[in-house]
Amino acid sequence: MDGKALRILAEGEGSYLKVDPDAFRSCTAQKDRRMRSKLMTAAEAIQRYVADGDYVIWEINYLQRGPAALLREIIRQQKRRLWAGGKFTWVAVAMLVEAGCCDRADMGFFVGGGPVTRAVLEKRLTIYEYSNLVMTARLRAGAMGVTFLPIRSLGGTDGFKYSGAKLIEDPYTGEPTVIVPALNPDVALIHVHQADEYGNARAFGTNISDVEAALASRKVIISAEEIINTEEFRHKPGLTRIPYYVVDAVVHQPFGAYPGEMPGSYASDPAHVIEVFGAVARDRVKAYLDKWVYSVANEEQLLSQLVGMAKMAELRRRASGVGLEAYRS
Amino acid sequence: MDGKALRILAEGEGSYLKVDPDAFRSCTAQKDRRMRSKLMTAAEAIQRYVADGDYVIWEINYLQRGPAALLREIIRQQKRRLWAGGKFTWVAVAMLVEAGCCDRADMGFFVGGGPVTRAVLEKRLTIYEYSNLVMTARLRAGAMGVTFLPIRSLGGTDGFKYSGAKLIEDPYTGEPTVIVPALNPDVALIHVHQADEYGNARAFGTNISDVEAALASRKVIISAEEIINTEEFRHKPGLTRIPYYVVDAVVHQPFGAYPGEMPGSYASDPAHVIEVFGAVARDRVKAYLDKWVYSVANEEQLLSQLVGMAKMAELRRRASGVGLEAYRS
Amino acid sequence: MIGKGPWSEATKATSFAEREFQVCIAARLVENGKCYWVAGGGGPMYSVLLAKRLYAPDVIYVAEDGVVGAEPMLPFDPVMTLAAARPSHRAVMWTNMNGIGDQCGVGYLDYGVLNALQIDAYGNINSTWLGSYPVEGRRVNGPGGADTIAAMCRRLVLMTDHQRRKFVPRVDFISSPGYLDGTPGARKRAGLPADTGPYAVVTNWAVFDFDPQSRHMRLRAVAPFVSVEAVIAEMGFKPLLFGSAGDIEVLDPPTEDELRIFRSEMDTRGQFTDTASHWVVWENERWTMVEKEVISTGVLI
Amino acid sequence: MIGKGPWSEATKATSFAEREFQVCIAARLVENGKCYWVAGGGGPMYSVLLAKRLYAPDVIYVAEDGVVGAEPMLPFDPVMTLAAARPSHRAVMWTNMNGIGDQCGVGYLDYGVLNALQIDAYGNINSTWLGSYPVEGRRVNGPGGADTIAAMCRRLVLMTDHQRRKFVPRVDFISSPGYLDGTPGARKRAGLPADTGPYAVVTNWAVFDFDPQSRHMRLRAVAPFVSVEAVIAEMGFKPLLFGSAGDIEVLDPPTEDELRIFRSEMDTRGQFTDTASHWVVWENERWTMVEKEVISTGVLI
Repeated sequence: MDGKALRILAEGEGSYLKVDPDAFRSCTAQKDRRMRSKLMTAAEAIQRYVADGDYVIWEINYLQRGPAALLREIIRQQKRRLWAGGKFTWVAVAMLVEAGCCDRADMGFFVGGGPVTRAVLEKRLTIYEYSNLVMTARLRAGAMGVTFLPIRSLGGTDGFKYSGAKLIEDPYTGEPTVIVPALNPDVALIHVHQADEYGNARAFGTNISDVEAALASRKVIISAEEIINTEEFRHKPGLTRIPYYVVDAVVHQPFGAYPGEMPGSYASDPAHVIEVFGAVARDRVKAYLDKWVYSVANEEQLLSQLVGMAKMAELRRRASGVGLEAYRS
Repeated sequence: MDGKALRILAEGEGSYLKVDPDAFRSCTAQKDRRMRSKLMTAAEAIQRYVADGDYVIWEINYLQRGPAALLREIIRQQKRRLWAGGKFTWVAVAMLVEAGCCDRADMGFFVGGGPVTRAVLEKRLTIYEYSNLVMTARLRAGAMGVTFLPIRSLGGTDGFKYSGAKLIEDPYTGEPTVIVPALNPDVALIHVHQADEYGNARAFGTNISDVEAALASRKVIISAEEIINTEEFRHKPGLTRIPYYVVDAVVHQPFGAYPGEMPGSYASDPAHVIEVFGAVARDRVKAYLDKWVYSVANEEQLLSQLVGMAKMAELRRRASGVGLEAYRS
Repeated sequence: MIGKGPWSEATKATSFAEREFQVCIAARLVENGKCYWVAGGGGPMYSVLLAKRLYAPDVIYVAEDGVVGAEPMLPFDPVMTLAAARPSHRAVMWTNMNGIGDQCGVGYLDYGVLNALQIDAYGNINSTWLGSYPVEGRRVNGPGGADTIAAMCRRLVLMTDHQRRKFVPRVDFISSPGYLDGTPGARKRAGLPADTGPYAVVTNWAVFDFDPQSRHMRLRAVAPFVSVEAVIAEMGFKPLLFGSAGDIEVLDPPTEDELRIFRSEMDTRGQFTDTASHWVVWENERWTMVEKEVISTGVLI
Repeated sequence: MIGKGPWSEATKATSFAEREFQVCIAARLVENGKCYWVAGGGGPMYSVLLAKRLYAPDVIYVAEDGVVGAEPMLPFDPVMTLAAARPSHRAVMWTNMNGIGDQCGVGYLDYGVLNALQIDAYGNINSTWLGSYPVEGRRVNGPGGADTIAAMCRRLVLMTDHQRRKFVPRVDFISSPGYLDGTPGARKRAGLPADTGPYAVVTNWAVFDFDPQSRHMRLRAVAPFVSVEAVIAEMGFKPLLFGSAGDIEVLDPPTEDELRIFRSEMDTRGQFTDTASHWVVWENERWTMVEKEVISTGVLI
């Protein structure tokens, strides 16, 4: 360290959303702080708040508490040129890519397989390389309103080269330190157990980074298993994970995580889980989408025509026995 | 920005604990991951885990959920040359200074008044200048295992000059950005509603930065209103705020926040609150300490001889009506 | 700056403490549908609560101990307006200090309202040291949360007693940033977010804003019971005057409704207004200021 | 490296899948009283669970979705070993990904256990791209949590199938860091925490560690049913050999207890071990490997 300057030792060459916390603040300034109903259908929410070219982050994956219904609606509406924040996700990036919705992705974890490999080789998809935690660190920076965070991983990997990270001399120790740029996605998709009509939201159990994603994103779409009264939030304020004023749309979407699990509410559907994984692994995603996404006009039809009451009842039954009370506080 | 280096535009001249996350990792490596009972008295905990010269952080203040009993025990044991992390605290720094326990303090908020002013002018006390949030940001960095965090405050103040902050060219925007050094205190004192004998801990209601303090500190002393069974933690894992393996000592200390409030358990004692504030404001802390700290051998005597059963019953009664159920989840 | 509102039509009070007047004026400045961060108790919190009750039903506020959108149990003791159960009551969310800091960092907290011990012409605040730091003078309490609020909320409203010693040309120590030296871009060069800074100063006698070019404090309005000259005479520097002669607004006195609610639901024992406050009375067709015995409990946090 | 233990005295099994053997060996390596981070399901989680059941009662583990110290509901489906209710059951704490990352950053997570798709002589792992990135070859799943674990846990245990294509001189892409180029200080120069790095590699045939000086992979032990030569022949580079002739340990086969618990409480339907695994049988006083039909469901996460 040269005393009054810090050397930049290495820089990744990956593209990343422009880091501009003041621009993000101009965006949050426009959001309404009043309690007004934001209830709408998934179709309306995606129509209004997801634009072609948007960077989309979602919480968490297609296996548990993922915004599966919202993701399917994005595919139904044929959004284009999305940039997927693929941290700790699973099959959804492959689905978006194969549906033609997505041409860039930040990698934490998602199933590669045929659709993704083909898209990369055909230059229809560019992937930037991070890890799950590096992505949640970037969201954390975005949620703090700062431009970057130091981290103690990613260094030394080849992923570093294809990321937006830098290796700098640490301002306090002089040692090499990795920093990563803040991420402020255009849209966050978050599925929760309970929300009120204004957007106050509760989710129970483990989680990835839904609070960070909600605070860091320009537009926030919440889907909820259950719409509850605001009085319940005021009764136990410690349970609120997301405050209403960061939220743009609230979608009442029972079984919104299907085929994944909603802990304490319903189990995952293993047959479907194996079907969708197999579709990605065997490069048959188009057929999967025909069957499970395009064949119905909306999520209500998916549940009534493709899943059915009996299956839903069975999934709810199978959710019991995991200590349900743990998912009510 | 010169392309491959970042200029350091300004640096505070305040001292700060050496930033050395690898040394801190060596310390956490020594902690026991086994579930073994750490129950002990406040006197034992302070004797074993607070050394002269230690940097001490506490959560939160002397008005609500503060580790008041542990602080009094530090004074009784006449610890010396402590460095106080005075973020969002209130009268405790003045008490420690007047008791001769403390010669350095990081300022967020604490009542200045006679004892502190005299100590500064007589050069018995050096104060470094931050704010509440800057201090919790430093703890957050310490809890993340990184060396610093960027922040968007402190810049432009005179406090900056007497802090460990730096103003650097932002690696991503080129704009001036303030960074502050990570803080890894020697000791954290944390008072909670419930703990088990191993150190798993729950606290309800609002809070300042107890999770950050617990993860960032070399030694962690928990005092708890109530010792509960580990089974209760396993029953509702979402309520756990601090995991047992970061904790070194667990003290069962009912009324451990007295004279402050423990939300949902007991109200604060306004007469005592006014007495201690008045003692600081009118520079009569020595008399206050004689009466409330030195006159008794321990906290049990304080409660039985100085506070009394009737007062305790009254304070418990007065806690009701604030929506008790909100403080049980 | 404040202008006409529901208060202009309401029945005027004829007897009130100066600090009650100050709270009412600050309440009229509150913008509906915005999110406020109030640090500490006293005037800032009372102003927002009074506004919410009368003029700005959709305003919400946060506190630095993690309270979001509370409906507090009123009245609460002025010694217990922060980090206590009654003011956190019926919040929509409880989080922690970094949680509130994050929300402020990304811009969800529109306004901050602060008490200021010492303030200068560019809105810089001193709450650290009175005198020559740190060798002569008196230590005070530090910025607490005020530095964050002053740095990162979009608009900052300052409340202070109208006393010469509070308004100084240059604060002894900048604890929380105003417009710093007033030069263009000063806050940006210090690393602070864009489009932030002091917006108004509300005293028991007057309301100020800051000139958009020079960033210098500017008189906008005075109480009906003092003159412009008296206001300026009781300051350690000369503020700019808004507009031309006659453009300085004369503020409406408190309304009966404002005082009734403030006295019955907030400062029920007069602990807040009795401190360092004169009494103002309408007698013989004019306002008179009366000394009142001060029973100081102080604002403890 | 593993040496004698309770397993040495217990009744040996005479018929098992290679992957069952691998899990048992990894379980014997688990250090009691430490905290593990297991990424994804399969072998890593099974090893820690089996160890906890038999040899290391005080071991705990975390998962990247925020589970701390769970007592999972066994058995769970291999497709549902992470981010699901049954594996998170009876945890002492649920937090989130950054919460787990913070605990790892400050050093509370002692060991990491990872499945590796492709590994090189310095313990670097590839789970990003097989072939020439990104113009030829095959995209795989990315590091997920493995990069964090490999960077920040004190000791890293890698599990992989013993196949030539898995052990390459240089991985096609470093997704998660081992000792990088093996030079002294390479990890530090990359910004990684001190005193971290690969500790052991456990395959269905052998156990390796890394030479303290050269950081090169080193053979420590082989399965009783393969020779040292066979182990080396099935690798894309030549590992160092520990000590002198005869110092390579011959591992004890699985015990009946290990298999009983693994089969009855963990891999109850054989989904894990049936994938890419031979069967090993004790016949005519010697071990024989038998091909077994593979019913692949894959490890889905």
